[in-house]
Amino acid sequence: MTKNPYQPMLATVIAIKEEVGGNRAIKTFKLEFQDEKVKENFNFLPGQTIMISLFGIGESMFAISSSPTEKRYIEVSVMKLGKVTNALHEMSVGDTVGARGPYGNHFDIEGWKKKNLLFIGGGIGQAPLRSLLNYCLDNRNEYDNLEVIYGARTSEDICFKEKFDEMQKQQDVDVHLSIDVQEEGWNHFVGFVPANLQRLNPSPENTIAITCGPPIMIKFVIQNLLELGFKENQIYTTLEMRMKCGIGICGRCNIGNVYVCKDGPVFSYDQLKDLEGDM
Amino acid sequence: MENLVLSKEKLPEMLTEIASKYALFGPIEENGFTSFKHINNSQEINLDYLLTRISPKSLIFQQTETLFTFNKGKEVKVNTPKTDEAKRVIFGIRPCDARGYSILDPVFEGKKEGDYKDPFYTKKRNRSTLIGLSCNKPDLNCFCTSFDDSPASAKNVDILFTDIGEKYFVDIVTEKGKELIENLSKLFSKASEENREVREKVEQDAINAITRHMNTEGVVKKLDKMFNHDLWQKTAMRCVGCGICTFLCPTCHCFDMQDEAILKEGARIRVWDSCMYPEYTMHASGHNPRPARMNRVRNRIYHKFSYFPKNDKIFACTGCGRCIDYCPVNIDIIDIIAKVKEAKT
Amino acid sequence: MVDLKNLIEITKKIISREDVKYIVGYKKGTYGFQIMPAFAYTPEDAEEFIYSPLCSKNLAVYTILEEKLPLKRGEEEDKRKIGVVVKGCDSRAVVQIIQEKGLKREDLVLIGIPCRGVIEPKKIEKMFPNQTDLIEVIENDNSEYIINIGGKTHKVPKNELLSDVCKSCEFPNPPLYDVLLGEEVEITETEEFSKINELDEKPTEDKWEYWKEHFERCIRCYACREACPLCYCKECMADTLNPQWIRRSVNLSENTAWNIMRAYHLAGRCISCGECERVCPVNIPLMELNKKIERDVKKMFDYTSGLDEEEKPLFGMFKPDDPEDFIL
Amino acid sequence: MEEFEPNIIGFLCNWCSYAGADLAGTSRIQYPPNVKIIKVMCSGRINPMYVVNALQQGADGVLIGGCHPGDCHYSRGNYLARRRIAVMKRLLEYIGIEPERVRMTWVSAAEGRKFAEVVEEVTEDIKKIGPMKKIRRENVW
Repeated sequence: MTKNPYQPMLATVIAIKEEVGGNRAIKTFKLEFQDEKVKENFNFLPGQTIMISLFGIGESMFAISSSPTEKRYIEVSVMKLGKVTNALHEMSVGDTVGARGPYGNHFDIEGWKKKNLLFIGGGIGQAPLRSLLNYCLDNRNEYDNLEVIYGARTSEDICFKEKFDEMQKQQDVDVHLSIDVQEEGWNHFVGFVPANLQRLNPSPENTIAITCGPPIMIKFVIQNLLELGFKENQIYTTLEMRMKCGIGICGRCNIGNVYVCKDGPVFSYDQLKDLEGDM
Repeated sequence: MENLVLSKEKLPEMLTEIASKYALFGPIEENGFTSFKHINNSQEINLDYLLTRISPKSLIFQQTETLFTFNKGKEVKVNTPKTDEAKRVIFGIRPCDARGYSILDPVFEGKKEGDYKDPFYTKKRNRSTLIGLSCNKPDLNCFCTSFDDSPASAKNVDILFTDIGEKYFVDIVTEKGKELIENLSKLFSKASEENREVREKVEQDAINAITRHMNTEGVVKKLDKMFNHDLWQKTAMRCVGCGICTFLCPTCHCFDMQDEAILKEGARIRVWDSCMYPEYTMHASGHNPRPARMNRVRNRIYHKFSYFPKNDKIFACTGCGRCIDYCPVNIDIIDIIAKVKEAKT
Repeated sequence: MVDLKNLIEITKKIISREDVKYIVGYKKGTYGFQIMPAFAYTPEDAEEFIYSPLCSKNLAVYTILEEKLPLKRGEEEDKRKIGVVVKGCDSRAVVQIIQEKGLKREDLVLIGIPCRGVIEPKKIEKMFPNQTDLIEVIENDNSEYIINIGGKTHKVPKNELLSDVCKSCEFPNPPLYDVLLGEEVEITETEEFSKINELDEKPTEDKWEYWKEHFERCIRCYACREACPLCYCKECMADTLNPQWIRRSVNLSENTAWNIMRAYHLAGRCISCGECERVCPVNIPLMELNKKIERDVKKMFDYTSGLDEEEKPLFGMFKPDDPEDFIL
Repeated sequence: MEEFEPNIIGFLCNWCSYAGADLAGTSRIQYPPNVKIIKVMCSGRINPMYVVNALQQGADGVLIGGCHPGDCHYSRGNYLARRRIAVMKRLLEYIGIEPERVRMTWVSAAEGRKFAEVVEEVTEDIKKIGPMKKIRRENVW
C-alpha cells in the first residue's frame, strides 16, 4: 500500500511549559518522536506546520514554534480554544500524541541572510515567529538587525515573556512590547500592535517584516508597513485556516485557488494582495 | 480502438461472467431512484436510468472511510485499516460521471512527483474498470457537450457501450478494458460498418437532443474581475444552504475528518463535508472566513470555474445537471455562468 | 384565486414604505415548472412576483436565514422589516417562530395568501418530463390544473398533482398576516393521518423493516434541516463536537439517531409544510415521522402548533393531568 | 447458552428515585443488577436524546425515574419530563423499537420496594425481547 498520509507518527510529550494562564491559556509542548529514526531525521524549516492528533479527540494544525537548530524534538505553542486544544492542555508529560508533517512552505531563511528582520506578533501569533526568531538567534551573525514588536491583550497574556527579557538583555535584539489597556506597573507601550509599529517607525532599508496575529491585526500592520515605505515583497505573514487533511485535498483552507495548508502558510504581501478570497 | 457488438440478450451472461471474477457495481433502482450498488444478480440492474441520484463518485471516494484505527490509553498504537482489495467493474456509468473521476484524479492522486497521494482513492480507482453506457436520451438539464464532451464519449472509460437497438455497440478504449473483455470474447462479435453508422447516428441524435448549454469561454478571466460583484449576494439570498448540490456533485471532494472511539480503541474516519455549511470553515476562535451564504455560494462557483481551471486546467463540472435538478430554490449553475458572462465589471 | 395584479400592487405599496427592507415572494424560475424565491427591494422588483399552484417553497425559512454578520466599524444595523408572502403553512411557521421568540412580530410584514394547495414538483415533472420552456399552471374552479405546454392544453385532476401534505392540510388560511389576498379558502375534508395509522398498527418488526430501509439510505446531507423554517438553532445538536451527540459517519445507527433527533426536535413545532420531504435527495418520507408526532401531540395534549403567537411551546408547559398510562 | 443479561441504563432523579434506589439497597431488598444507574438532578433534566444515545451505545433498555407528580423538588421538572418522554417513547415505537425498552416510573424516596419491583419488571421484559441490535453502534472500523 502506498504510504497513508493521514496516519500520524507517535510522539511523546516530554515537557510542558505554561506560558500564559487564565482564560486564554497558552502552553508550549515539547514533543519527541517515539520512532528513533524519525526522531533523528525529522527535518523542518521555520514557518512550517505540523498536524497534532489526540486519539479519540481529533486533529489540529499548529505552527512548529521551536527552531530547526534544536534537534531531536519539536515544540508547539497552543492556546486553549477548541476541542483538541482543550484536550491537549489536559495532557501531562509522558502522554502520547500523534504527529504528522511538516507541512507547507517556510520562511526564506537563506534569502534573508544579511538582512534586518522585523518581527511583528500579536497574541499566540508569536508562535510561528518564535521558530524563525530562535533560528536567527542561533545563527546570529548571519542576520543583521533583529527587532521584535509584540503585543497582547494584557501583561498576563504575553507569551514567551522570559525569552523576550533575555533577548533584550543578552542577544542584541530590540524588543518592543505593548498591551491593549493600561495596567499598573506597565512601563512599555499601551495600545494596539499596529499603533506601536507606527510609533516606532522602523526603517524599511534592507529589512524584511514578518507578521502574525489575529486577522484584523495583520490587516492593519500591513497597511502601516506600506505607509512606512515597506515594499510589498518586504512584508511576509503566516496565515491560519481551519484545516483537516493538511495536504490540499479536503478543500476548506483555500484563499482563492491557493491552499493555505500546502501552498502556505507563509505568504508575502506581494502574493497575498493578488489573492482574492475569503480570509 | 477496437469495436465489437454485443446482442442485448447476452448482456446478463456477460454480467454474470464478470460478477464471478470481479466485484460488480451497477445501477439499481430502489425507492424511485437509481444508485450504484454491488450486484450479485444481473437481473437487478436497471439500464433504463439516466443518471443515478447520487453520483458514482461514492464508489471511489466513499462517503465514510476509515483512515486508520488506533488503540488509546496507556499503550497507544496506530494501525493501517483493512482495505478493500477486490478488483472492481463499474458497469453502466455515464460518460459524464466517468469524466468526474478524471477531474478528481489530480486532487487525490497528486499532480507531480512528490505530491501527496490519497491511497484510499488511488487504490479503488486503479482497481476499477469502467464500462460506460452512452446516453441516448439526455435529460433536460444535461449539458455535457458544453465541456467538449459527448453523451457517447469514450474518453474517460475503459469500455463504452452504446445502445444501437438490438445490440450494444462496444468501444474497447483501454488496455484494462481489453483485458476484461478478452475472456468473454465468445459473447461479442465484430462490429460492422453499419453498426458503426448507427452508433454515430445515435450519438449525434443525443447531442442534438441536448437543449441546455453553458458557454464557458473566458469565464476564468471574467471571474477574476467579479469577486466583489453583487451577483453572489443576489444568488445567495435565495440559497438555503442545504448542501444538496455538493453532496450529489460528481466532482465535489471536500471532506471532514473526525475521531470515533470507544474506551480503548477507535478510528479516524473521513466523511463527505460541504462548503455550503458555515461550520465547514469555522475556526475554533469563532472567526469564520466564509461567514455568509454569499461567501459560500461564491466559493462553490469559483472552485468549479476558477480555482480548478487555474490549478488543474479543467473545469470541475461535468454537465450532469444534478445540482440544477435537485436544488430546492432553483439555483441554476447554467444560469449563473450565463449571468457571469453578461455581467458588467 | 390570487389576483396577480393585486399581489404586485400590494407588494409595491409595502416595499415603498421606508420601514421595509425587502419582500420575499416567488418569481418564475429558469426552466420548466421551476419557481424561485424572489427578493423585491424596489417596486420594480415586485413586477416579477407571481403566484401559482407551483409555488410550493415555504418562504418562512428566509425570515430566519437573515445572517447577522458582525457590523463593520461605523456601520449601523439595518432594523427595517422583512416582508414575506405566506401561505397557510408558511404563516404558521412564522407564528411558531414568534411564539418561540425567534422573531419579533414587529420585524415582519406578512402578505397572506389563502392557499388551495400546491403542486408537488416531483409529481408534475414526472407527468410532463423534460420541459425546457417555462410553463404556467392555473387552477380552475373544477379542481383541475390547466397546464399549457407548447400550445397544447392539458387538464389534470388536482388530486393527481397535489402535494401529499396539502391533501391533509387543516389550515390553508394564514393564521397571521397583515394583508390577505383574496377570500379565505374553505376547509375541505382531509385524509389526515391515514398513512400513519396504517403503519402504527403493524407489528414492531415490520415498522423497523420499513424505517430501516429508509434510514440506511440517508446520506446525512442535512438538507431537511436547512430547508426547514423551524430548524433555526444557532448550533445544531448534530454539529456540536463537544459533546458529540451523533457521529458524523454514515451508517444505520447514526442515521437513525439523526432522523429521530430531527423529528423529535420538531415535536409540537412542525407545521406540516412538507419542505423536508420535498428537498430530501433520497426520498425518505420524513413527513410521516413529523405527522406521527403531530398526531400524538394532538391526541395526548390537545396541542396544535403555529396557530397562536401567545401560546406556550409544547415542551415548555404541562397539564397536571397529562396522560401517564405508560408510567410504571 | 448463557442467559442474556440485559444492560439497562437508569436515569434517576436525585431527590426521589435515586433515594428510592438507595433505600432499596439499605433495606437489603434484592433486585436484578442489570440496571446501571446514572444520577441526574431532576427527571426534567433528561434530554430525550439520552435515551437514543444510550440505546446506540449498548444499552438494551432505558429506565427513567422521577418523583411522583406534585412532588418534584423543582416543582415541575417531572411533569415536563412526562410530556417529553411520552412523545419520544411513541416515536421510538413508531420507528420499530420495542416499547419495553423505554420505561418511565415514579418512585419516591420512601419506595425502595417499588423501585426493586420496577427494576424486576423492566429486566424481565427486556430479557424476553432480547438484546437491542437495531440502532446499536457497531464500532467496527
